[in-house]
Amino acid sequence: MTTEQILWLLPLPPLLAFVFIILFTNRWKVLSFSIAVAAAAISWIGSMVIFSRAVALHEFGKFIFQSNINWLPTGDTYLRIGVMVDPLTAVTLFFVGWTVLMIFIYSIGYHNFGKPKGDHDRAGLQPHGATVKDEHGHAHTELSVEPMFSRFFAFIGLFAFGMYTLVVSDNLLTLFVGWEIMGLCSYLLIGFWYGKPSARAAAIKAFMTTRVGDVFMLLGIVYLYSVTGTLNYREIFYNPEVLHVLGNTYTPLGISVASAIAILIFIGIIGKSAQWPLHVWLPDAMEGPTPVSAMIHAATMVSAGVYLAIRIYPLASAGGGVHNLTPAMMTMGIIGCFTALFAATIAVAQNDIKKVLAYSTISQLGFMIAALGIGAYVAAAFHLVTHAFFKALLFLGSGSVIHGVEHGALHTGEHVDPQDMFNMGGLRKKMPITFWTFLIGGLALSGFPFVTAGFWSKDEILADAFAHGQWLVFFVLVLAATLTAFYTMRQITLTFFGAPRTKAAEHAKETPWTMTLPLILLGVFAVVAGWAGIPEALTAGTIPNWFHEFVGATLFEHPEPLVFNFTPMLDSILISLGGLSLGWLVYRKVKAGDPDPLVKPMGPVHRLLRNKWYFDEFYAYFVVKPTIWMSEVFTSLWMDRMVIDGILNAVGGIIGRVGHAFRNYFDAPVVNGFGDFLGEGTKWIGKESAPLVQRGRIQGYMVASLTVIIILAVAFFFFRP
Amino acid sequence: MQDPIGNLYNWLMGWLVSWGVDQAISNILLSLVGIVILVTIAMVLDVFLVWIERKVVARFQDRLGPNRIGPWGIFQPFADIIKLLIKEDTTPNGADVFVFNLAPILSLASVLLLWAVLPIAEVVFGVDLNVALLYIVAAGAIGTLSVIMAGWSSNNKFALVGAYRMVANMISYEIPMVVILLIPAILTGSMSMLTISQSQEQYWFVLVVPLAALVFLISAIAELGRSPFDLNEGESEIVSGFHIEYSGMKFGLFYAGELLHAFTFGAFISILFFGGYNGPGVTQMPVLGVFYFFIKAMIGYWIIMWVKYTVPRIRIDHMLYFNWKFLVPFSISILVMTAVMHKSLSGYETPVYVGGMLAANLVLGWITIEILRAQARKQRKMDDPNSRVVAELTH
Amino acid sequence: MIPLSWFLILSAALFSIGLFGVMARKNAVAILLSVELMLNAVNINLVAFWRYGNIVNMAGQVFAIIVFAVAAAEVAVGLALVISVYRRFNTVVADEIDLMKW
Amino acid sequence: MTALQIIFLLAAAVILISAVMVTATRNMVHAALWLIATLFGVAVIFAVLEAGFLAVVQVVVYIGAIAIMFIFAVMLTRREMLDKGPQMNKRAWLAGILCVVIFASLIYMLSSWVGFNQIPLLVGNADTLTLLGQSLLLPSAYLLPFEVASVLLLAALVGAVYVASNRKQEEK
Repeated sequence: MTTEQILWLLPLPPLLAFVFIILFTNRWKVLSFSIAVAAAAISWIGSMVIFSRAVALHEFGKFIFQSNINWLPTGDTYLRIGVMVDPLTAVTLFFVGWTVLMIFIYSIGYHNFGKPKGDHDRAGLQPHGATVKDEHGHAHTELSVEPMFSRFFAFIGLFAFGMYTLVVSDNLLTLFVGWEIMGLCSYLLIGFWYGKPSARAAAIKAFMTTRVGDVFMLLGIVYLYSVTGTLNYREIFYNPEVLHVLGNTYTPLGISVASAIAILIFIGIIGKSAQWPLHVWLPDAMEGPTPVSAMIHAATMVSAGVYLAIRIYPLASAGGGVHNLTPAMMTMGIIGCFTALFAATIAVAQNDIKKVLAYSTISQLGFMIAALGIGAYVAAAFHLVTHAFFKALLFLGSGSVIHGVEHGALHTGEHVDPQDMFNMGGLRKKMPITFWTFLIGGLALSGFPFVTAGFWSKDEILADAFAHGQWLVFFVLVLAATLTAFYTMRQITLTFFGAPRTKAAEHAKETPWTMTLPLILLGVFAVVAGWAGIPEALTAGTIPNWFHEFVGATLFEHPEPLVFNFTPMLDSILISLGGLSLGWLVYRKVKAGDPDPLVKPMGPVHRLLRNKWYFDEFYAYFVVKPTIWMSEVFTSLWMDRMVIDGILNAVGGIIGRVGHAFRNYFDAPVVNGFGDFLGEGTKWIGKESAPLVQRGRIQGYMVASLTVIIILAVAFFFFRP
Repeated sequence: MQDPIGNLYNWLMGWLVSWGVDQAISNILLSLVGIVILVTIAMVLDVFLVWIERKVVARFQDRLGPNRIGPWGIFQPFADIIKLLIKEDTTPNGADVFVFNLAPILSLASVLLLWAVLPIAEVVFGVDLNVALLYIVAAGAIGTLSVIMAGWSSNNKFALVGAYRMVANMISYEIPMVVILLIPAILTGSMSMLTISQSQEQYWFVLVVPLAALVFLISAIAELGRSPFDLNEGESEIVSGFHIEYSGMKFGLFYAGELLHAFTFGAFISILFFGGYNGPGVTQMPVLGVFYFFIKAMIGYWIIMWVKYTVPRIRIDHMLYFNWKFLVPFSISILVMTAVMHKSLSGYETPVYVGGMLAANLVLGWITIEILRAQARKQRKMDDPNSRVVAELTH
Repeated sequence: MIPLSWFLILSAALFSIGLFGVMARKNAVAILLSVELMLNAVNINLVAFWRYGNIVNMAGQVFAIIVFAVAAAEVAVGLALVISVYRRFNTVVADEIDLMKW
Repeated sequence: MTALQIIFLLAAAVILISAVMVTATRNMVHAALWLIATLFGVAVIFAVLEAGFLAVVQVVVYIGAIAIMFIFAVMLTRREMLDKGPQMNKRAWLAGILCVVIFASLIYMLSSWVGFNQIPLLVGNADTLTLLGQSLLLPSAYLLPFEVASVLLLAALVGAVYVASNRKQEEK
């Protein structure tokens, strides 16, 4: 098949899997997950083929794979949709393909396939475990299979469809479609255990928060379409004339059109990849099953946000560039830096193993956005790829840990929170594979020098910041990186080293191969993915910086490679090692029941961090409450009942008066006509205005709305500029 | 003598214009004249159809039929008309007079409308409409309307029930009929009756799609509301249905409408599947087509009569089941089969093409019969008393 | 020949009459009837613009056909609603079906 | 005053008069029948516009299906056929004013448009029927809306059956 054909067909298998599972194989677990995994595998093969062909192609970037069709006739023109692979898409497809497949496989084990049915499990709640008799005849509880096993695979299938659609699409419209599909799936999967109120709340929260961004994003897309008449990437982002025009025409706000559009779309990105101030949904999203956390909230969906940000970089930088930042880039830089630091600080004080990872995800995404903000295009893409790998690895590892601890808890019948790191410890011996892979991931996250992928990507971001003399950004990111290393080591130490702090941790058990295999494979990538982008100068030009060459070709004029400088590299070495060792020293000997050693020295600051800077409360008080008040008190009570009804009453009254006045002047003498004029008038108010206000009479509504429409239309017709 | 109507038209046109009548106006006038002539022919034919019907039914029932007035009683219809005219013209109490009087007129008009698109010969036709097949359906819709108007306006529960039955009948059987009407359209690539007739010079479509012809015949009979589908006027249950309240000439209009409708559908069958006016020597002398057309139409009409006077009336639920569970799927499968085969065989020369289509039809028919047989067997086993008794005994 | 304006005026008039019926008739079935009038007015406009515009671009007729489909669907669902409302409230007067009020 | 114009005026008169009757008459069945008259008029207008296909489809779809459905619905909601009391609600006068305003403003705005009085160009021998079929079935033309319309019809069918189905009987 030609690459274009593969591209068109790429998103299809997961969708088919979704349909099949929902409609037919809902009852048979084996069939369901085999279909789902097979679909994921097909898409994976497809993306690998595309990636290899893309890499093989000479001068890829100037010449790309693309095909598009007329979709909707709009008058004489058409709304075109299509698919495309340029270098950015290629690398994105690479990691999406891998992570998605890994997570599909992992989910089989995570949902305890092959384990017995739970004693009192029911759909919508986590499995509570099942009692089984071993050969000696005495019963003990072990993990039980997920009641809604098939449904889960259907959902993630749909999700994978959305992600592939988003990646291969060649225009913002289909991208938006995939984007929203993923939003829906995120909602469904976070609320997968809808029996838990917290999960329900988290699902709604995630959905609503991302909607806030999406509205702006849609505005941006519409704006872009209205300005350029197309939504195709190539025609806009690879087209210097268009970019130049957009960059140099100015909106009434004073910023260029390009920046305005970029900022609008960027707000959507803020929502999707959980940047401050719309980050609140991501930590709560950890209510979902861990594969979901890995897939949506580490590897794919949040990456999609950054992917889009990288896409629109030409727009954001139009009319400016690396050396004079456009407003859009500044926005990105500021928000990215702040998010990176702020999330890192929160992560330091969390005890839930998944929450820590959630905040670290936010902070790493902040890194990428900040990198884009300072024009470090390639670095952002690079970190996106490596981060996807090691963060997926970490999440899956944490899931494996939780799984092991849960097993222990069920085994011992001890009721502990299996996600609290202070209930763990000493898992190194119990679950070796998980430990080693998790360690690799953690080191990659904290940028352990020279071997891990995270080091190279993060270093490149820092180097860019340094080279472009963005000192503020540089220092903030350095600080954030230090914290990253610190909390990563804190996590690893608390989880794996030392002595078990609970019986559950003691009886923890290594997870089945379906869960460990993905860990290993991802672990490999968490190391080797970084070698694609080793700075040329470091290897004395023997190995070219392949990633830079490759992805740089996405832009019309390639970003020039950096002049190499040892300062940022030394910095990143030092901070990573320093942070790691610090974390090790602080958390080395935490006994069972000890509080977090940082509580005493930091005091209130720690409480602030532990409570996530009180952001949820902030929103609750300053956004949610006012909204409710607005809807309930202001709109309903005041506007509806007082103002609108008042107006309508008045209208009815006046019309009544007029109509009646005429009759009186024709019929009866004015004088005694005047008497019942008032009385009749008031009666008319009651009689005539009643149907106008909300009395549930549909035609009354029609009349009222039509009146308003006519008035507005006349106004526009006569007073139009 | 190649194109008599055309010559006549040109002559009259020239005559009028020479009299100083405007071109457009005279055109309209001549069209009106043509309409009048066509309708008159139809009505006169209708009168004799009464006689034919009575003769044929008499033969079916082993009687002589009308044989007093005129040779072979050929003037019997006039006697009937006179009788109808001198009968009292009643209007029931509480009837909606306007609608009540409008209904029979519409009923006859809906039939006469059909004559506009009948290609009586290659040079003798009302109008060559490029959507004639749809036009037929449209006229049928008007017929339905007239029925429901009659049933509602005569303020009589039997009439209303009859109208409901008739409407249910017509609307249901319209579906297979429309589907089958698509088949000649597929074969000729046109919905014009004239084109359909012309494209049957070599072979009649009945050879290509016999099953379609059969289904069309059935649904046509149902559309006409004649036996075995004459539930709308089941004398035993609802005394003669929707036109129970009509007497005198109004009833006469309904009656004439029904007979003419039957004949017209015979004509449609002959046009769509039996080559219309095509016959030996038509190419040399187009007017000969008129003769062939009427012969074929009469044969079609005779078949309809044959069915009517042979097959007893069926129950309404049977009728609807037969339509929805058998006829509609069957006609759709015929449509699909025809489309596919036509597309795949259209390249070959005529014998191969016709043979292939015929074979496909036979195969489809055989499959259908097998399915029906299997179902009938199951049904029989289900409501066979002995087997049930056996089943109970074994328990 | 007939100028375009005739058709436009006709359809405008038909539309207004239908609108009046929709807003003023009591009987829900009558409201649906009036909706049909409005849809027909729209169709007249579509076809007229097709005829007076570029003949080869069939957009007008195509959308007239789609309006047919929409009308059929609307009538089917609307009448079904009316009938079920009639079962529930034993009336089809639009003003008497006013549960949706505060 | 050509023949075509005469036909048009007759059809227009039929349309408007019967449309008024649809909104004015008390007897619902009569209203439905008047609607049918209107639809016939519209079909004639289509024929005048040389859209024969649409004219026939108008008769088939509207009169063959929709009008019959209306009559059935009227008979099924029988209680209203007694037609006691006024058929207009209390807002009728206001609605009338609004409609007159809308009509006037429509005409005003249209008359300020350049193409308001344009004369049609001849169809010639363009086979509009074939063109219509092609534009309905070409993916580059209106295939998608056409298919969507078919899906809409299916959905409407299912929905109507569900809504109108009498639950009480089902429970039995």
